[in-house]
Amino acid sequence: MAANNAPTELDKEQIFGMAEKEMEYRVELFNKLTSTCFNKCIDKRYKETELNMGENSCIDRCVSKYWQVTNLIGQLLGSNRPPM
Amino acid sequence: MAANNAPTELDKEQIFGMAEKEMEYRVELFNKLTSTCFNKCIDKRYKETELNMGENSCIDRCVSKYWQVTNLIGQLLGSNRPPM
Amino acid sequence: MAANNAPTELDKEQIFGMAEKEMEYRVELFNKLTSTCFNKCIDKRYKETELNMGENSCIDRCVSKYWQVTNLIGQLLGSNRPPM
Amino acid sequence: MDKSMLGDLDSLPEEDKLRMSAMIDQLQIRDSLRMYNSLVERCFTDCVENFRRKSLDKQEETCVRRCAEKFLKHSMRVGMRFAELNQGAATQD
Amino acid sequence: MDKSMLGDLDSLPEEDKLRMSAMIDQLQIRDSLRMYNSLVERCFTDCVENFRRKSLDKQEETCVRRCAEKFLKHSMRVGMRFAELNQGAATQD
Amino acid sequence: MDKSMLGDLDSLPEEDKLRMSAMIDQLQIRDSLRMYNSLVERCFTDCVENFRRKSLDKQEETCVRRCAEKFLKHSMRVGMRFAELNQGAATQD
Repeated sequence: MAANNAPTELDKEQIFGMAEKEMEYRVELFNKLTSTCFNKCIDKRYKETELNMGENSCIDRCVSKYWQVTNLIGQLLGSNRPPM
Repeated sequence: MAANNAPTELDKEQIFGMAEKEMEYRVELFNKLTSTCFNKCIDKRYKETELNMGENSCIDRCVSKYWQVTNLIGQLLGSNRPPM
Repeated sequence: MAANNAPTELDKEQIFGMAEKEMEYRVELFNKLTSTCFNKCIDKRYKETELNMGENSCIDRCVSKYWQVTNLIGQLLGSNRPPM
Repeated sequence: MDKSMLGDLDSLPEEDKLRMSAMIDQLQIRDSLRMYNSLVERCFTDCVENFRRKSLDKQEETCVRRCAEKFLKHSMRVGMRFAELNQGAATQD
Repeated sequence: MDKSMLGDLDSLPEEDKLRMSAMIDQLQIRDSLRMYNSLVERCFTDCVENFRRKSLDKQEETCVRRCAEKFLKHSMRVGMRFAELNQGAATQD
Repeated sequence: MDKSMLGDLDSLPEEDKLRMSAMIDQLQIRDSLRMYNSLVERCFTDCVENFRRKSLDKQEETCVRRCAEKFLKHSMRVGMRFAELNQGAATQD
């Protein structure tokens, strides 16, 4: 039997499916990050419309730490690729 | 080149995909509304099986207010269509 | 008109779609069970890496009770098949 | 969730109507299974507090039954109110 | 969510590029609708506490507006920081 | 999640078996990615409380490690118990 290196229909579906799951993962990561840092940093009494200085710097640090936790747990799970 | 107004295969997929997302949105809206109003209105000690009068009127007002919040935020997001 | 018992393309899509939903349901059941029992049984101060004896027996009972609640509510919902 | 809330299919050609209707069926199946999972999670969380035994005691079982029935009644009432608001919004157009 | 975060399509053949791009569009539509739903749930939960009337009072309405605007500004800032970190990770490769 | 929990494929024709198996693979990929996201969210929420610096301190890092390892051990134990109950339910049929 001759070797056939062209991807079959099913292979292609797999590749697209994989890409789709990867993108869903990124969207979900971003949404969880956004929601978690909102809970950690934002005053829920909503006394103003603008983010104040304390909130802004909290957000920056929160994103940075969340990113580190993502990498840390990624290492523990044995994945050696970056989270994105 | 002649104009071709018949939708292509990909266009059609887009239209069905769009309709599907819209329906998913409605289902999710209904589920979040139900769950949020349950949390706001229902006594969690579960002393009885029936909804009492206080719970019933709380539910009606909760649905009405949730609907208003949906519209209000819809306006802020710049969408000028109704939430459903 | 002759009866035609071969499944149509759409029927087949339905069957695969049904199987997919059923599997999604099982995955979600497992994930909710895991997360709920973690919240009920695990000490969030994370003083150690191992599960201690109290946590282990709590987990076993939690899974067992969760299973019973799944069956109980399945009966109430009028489904007479087991949850899996 | 009531099927009629998901939209009006009458304006579509026959073939698309079939496909759309199959899609709605799939969404409804997924939605009922998710609802089942959420209901179990909610009533378990609210009603089961002790893990000294591996079987539900009488009190927990009663609590779970009431929780589930109450949720279903609640859900039906929300559905009615929601449908009214939707209808109002539709006729305003 | 910014489309550029979802990956680089330049290396694909034309046909697959179209399909991938359609897929990204679909994901973005779903994501905006979900974001809309979550924002409503969050601001409703944080701002609406009393159910003595069926209409929002002035205070609740103000709270909802601020909540939504604050969330959007927050989300934009998170997006900027997140993109920076992503870029850093990409150039490290 | 263990693949065997998702059903028995032996009774299907070859072509459908392939397709079903591909579907299960896709569900498993999605499930592991979601699990990863949830684990990060959970351990971050439980372990990171202060935002006076932009890097994790030693204590936070230890907490995150323990949280993640504990969750994985917990998840494995739940999986074992769950499989036993499933098997019991299957043989009752």
